[in-house]
Amino acid sequence: MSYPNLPALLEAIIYLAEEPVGVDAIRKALPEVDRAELDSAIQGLIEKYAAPEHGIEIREVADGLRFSTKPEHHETLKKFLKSQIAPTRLSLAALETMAVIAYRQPVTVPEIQEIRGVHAAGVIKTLLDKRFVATAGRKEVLGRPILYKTTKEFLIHFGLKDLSELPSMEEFEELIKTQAASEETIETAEQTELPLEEV
Amino acid sequence: MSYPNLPALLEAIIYLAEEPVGVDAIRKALPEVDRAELDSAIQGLIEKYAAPEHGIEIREVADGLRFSTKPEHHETLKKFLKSQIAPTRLSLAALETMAVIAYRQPVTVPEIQEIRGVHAAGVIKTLLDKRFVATAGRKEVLGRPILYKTTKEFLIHFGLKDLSELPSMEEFEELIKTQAASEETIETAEQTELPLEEV
Amino acid sequence: MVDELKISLPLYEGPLDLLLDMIRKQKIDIYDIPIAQVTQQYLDYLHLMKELNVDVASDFLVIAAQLIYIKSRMLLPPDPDAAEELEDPRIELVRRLLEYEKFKNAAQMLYQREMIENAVWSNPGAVDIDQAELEPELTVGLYDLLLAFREVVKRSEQRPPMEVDREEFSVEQMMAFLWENISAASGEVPLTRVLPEITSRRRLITAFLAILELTRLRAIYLRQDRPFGEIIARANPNYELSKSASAS
Repeated sequence: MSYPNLPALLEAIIYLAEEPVGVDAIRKALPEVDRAELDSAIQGLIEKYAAPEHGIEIREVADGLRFSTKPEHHETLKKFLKSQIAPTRLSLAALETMAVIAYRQPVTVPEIQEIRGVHAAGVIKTLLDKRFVATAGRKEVLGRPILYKTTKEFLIHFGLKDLSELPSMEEFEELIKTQAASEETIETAEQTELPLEEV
Repeated sequence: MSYPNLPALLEAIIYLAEEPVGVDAIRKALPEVDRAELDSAIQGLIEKYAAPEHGIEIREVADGLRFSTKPEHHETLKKFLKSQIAPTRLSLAALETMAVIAYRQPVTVPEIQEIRGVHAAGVIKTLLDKRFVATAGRKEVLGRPILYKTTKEFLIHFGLKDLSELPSMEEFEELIKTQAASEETIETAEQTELPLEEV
Repeated sequence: MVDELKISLPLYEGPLDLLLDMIRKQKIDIYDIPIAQVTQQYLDYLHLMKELNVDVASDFLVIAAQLIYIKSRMLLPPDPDAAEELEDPRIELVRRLLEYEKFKNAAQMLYQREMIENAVWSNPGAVDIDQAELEPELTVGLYDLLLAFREVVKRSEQRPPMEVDREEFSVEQMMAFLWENISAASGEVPLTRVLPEITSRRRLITAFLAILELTRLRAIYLRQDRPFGEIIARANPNYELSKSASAS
C-alpha cells in the first residue's frame, strides 16, 4: 500500500495526535514511505502553514510536531474559549528552580538550594505535580539525594524543540555584562522599588 | 479594527473551538466584518479544505463548524493511534499494583489486594506481560500464594539503577511539608509582574 | 523559634535576590562591594520587614551572618605572619551572586517563553476517531509510582479495620467445607449452591482462595459457559483432600 496523498495523511496525523508526534512515530506508522519523501512532505506542510493566509501552524515542540494557533490571533481567539482555563503560570520561585534544573540537570535539591540561596524543596513538588520535572536516580554523595531532570512536558510547556534550544548560560553571562555596562537599560527595566529609601 | 487576513483568523477560530462554532458566534465576535464577506470567507475555507491535498476538513455539523480528519484516512489513523499507545503506559489500577509490588516486594496477590482494597488479579497479568514484575517463589503460608517482585525492566523504565534508588515515603513527605510555605510564594508571585527586559 | 521564621519576603525570592537587587540598583561594582555599607542596608531591610510584621526567613539570616563575617574579616589588619596575600573574603559571595544572577535571567527567559506559549492553543478537541477501543492509560514515571503507593497506603489506613472474627473459617476449613459439599453433590453443582453464606469481605476472600486452591490441587473442576454466567463445580472423585492439604 502506498499513500497517493502523503501530505494530506500527514496533516491528519499531526492534527489528530494528542501530543506532539515525533517523526520517528510517523515513520513507524508508515514504514513503506521513503524516508526522504516523508521528510520533505513534512517540511512542505510546515512551510505551507507558516504562510500568513493560515491562522494555524505546525510547530516543532518536544521533538515532535503539533498544530497550534498562531500567537497573532490570541486576543480574538480568547473570546472563543469555552472554558477559560487559566494558563499555567509558574511563580518566580518555581521559574528559578525550573531554570536551575534545566541547566544543571541532573541536579539535587541541596544543589538547587545552594544556587538560589533559599530552602524551598516544596517548589520541586509543584514542578513534579505539573510533570515538568522527574526523578533521575540518586547522586552518590552523602545522603544519596534524589536527582531531578526536566521532562517532555517541560519542553512542551515552554515551547522548546529540545534542550539544545535553550540559550546557553554564557549568553546570560553576556547579558549581565551588557546590562551592567549600560545603566539606562537597567533603569528602564526596573519596576520594583527597594523600600530602603522610606526608612 | 478590521481583519486583514480574515480567512486565517477564521481558520484559527474553527480550530480552537472545543465545540462546533456557530456562524452566529463568529459574527458576534467580529461585528465589524461585513456579513457577506464573512460568509464567503467561511465558504472559501470549507472549499479549500475539501480539496484532496488536505487530510482535514471543515465540517458543518448540527450547530456549527468544526475541523475533523477526513474519513478516507481513518484506517491509517486508527493504526497510528494504536501504535502511539506506548508499551510503557499503565492504567491507574496497574500503576497502583506496580507501586505496592515495588515498595512491598516480595508480595502476594492477597497482600496486594489487602492493601489496595480492590481485587486486581488481571492487573498482575498486565504487569507480567509488560515484564515489569516477575514471580519470586511462593510464600509459605496457607495456599502457598505466589510472590511477586519487580524486574530489571521495571528499573529501566523508571530510570533506577537499583531498588535503593526508589524514593522513600519519608523523602516525599519532606517535599510536601515544605510546600505549604512555597505555595504562598506562588500566589503572591502571580500578582507581581516580572520586569520584562529585552533578552 | 525556628517556627517563626518561615515565610519568605514577597518581593524577593531569597537573600541573594535581595542582595543582588541592592547592588544592581545602586550601581555598585559587584567585584568591589563596599561591604560595610551593603551590610548595613541589608540589615536595615530585614529590620524593616520585621517592623512590618513580615517573617524573615532563616535563609535571609544566614546571608546576614555571612555579610557580618566578611565585614569583620575586612576590618582586621592583615596578619603580618600570614602567607603573603589572603584571598579577598568577598570572593565567594560575589561568585554566588553572579551565578545566581545567571539563573535569574534564565528564569526570566522561561517566563517569556511561557507567555508566548500561553498565547497559543493546541489540540482543543481534535480527536474524533472512536477512541473506545483505545484504553485510557497514563504515561508514568517514578513520581507517579510514589504517588500511587502513597494513595494506596492512605486508602488502606482510612478503611475501617476489617472485622476479624476469629471464629471465621480459615482457608483450610473453607476448603474442607467446600470439598465436602461439592463431592456430596456427586456430579455438577452450581458454585453458588455450595458456598456458605458470604457475610463478610474476609469470608469472601477466604472462599475465593479456597476455591482457587482446590482448583489448583485438581480437587475440583470449574466450568463457566458464558461470561458472568453461573460457575459449575465438579469434584474430582480420585482426589483425597487430606493428603495435600496437610502438606501446606
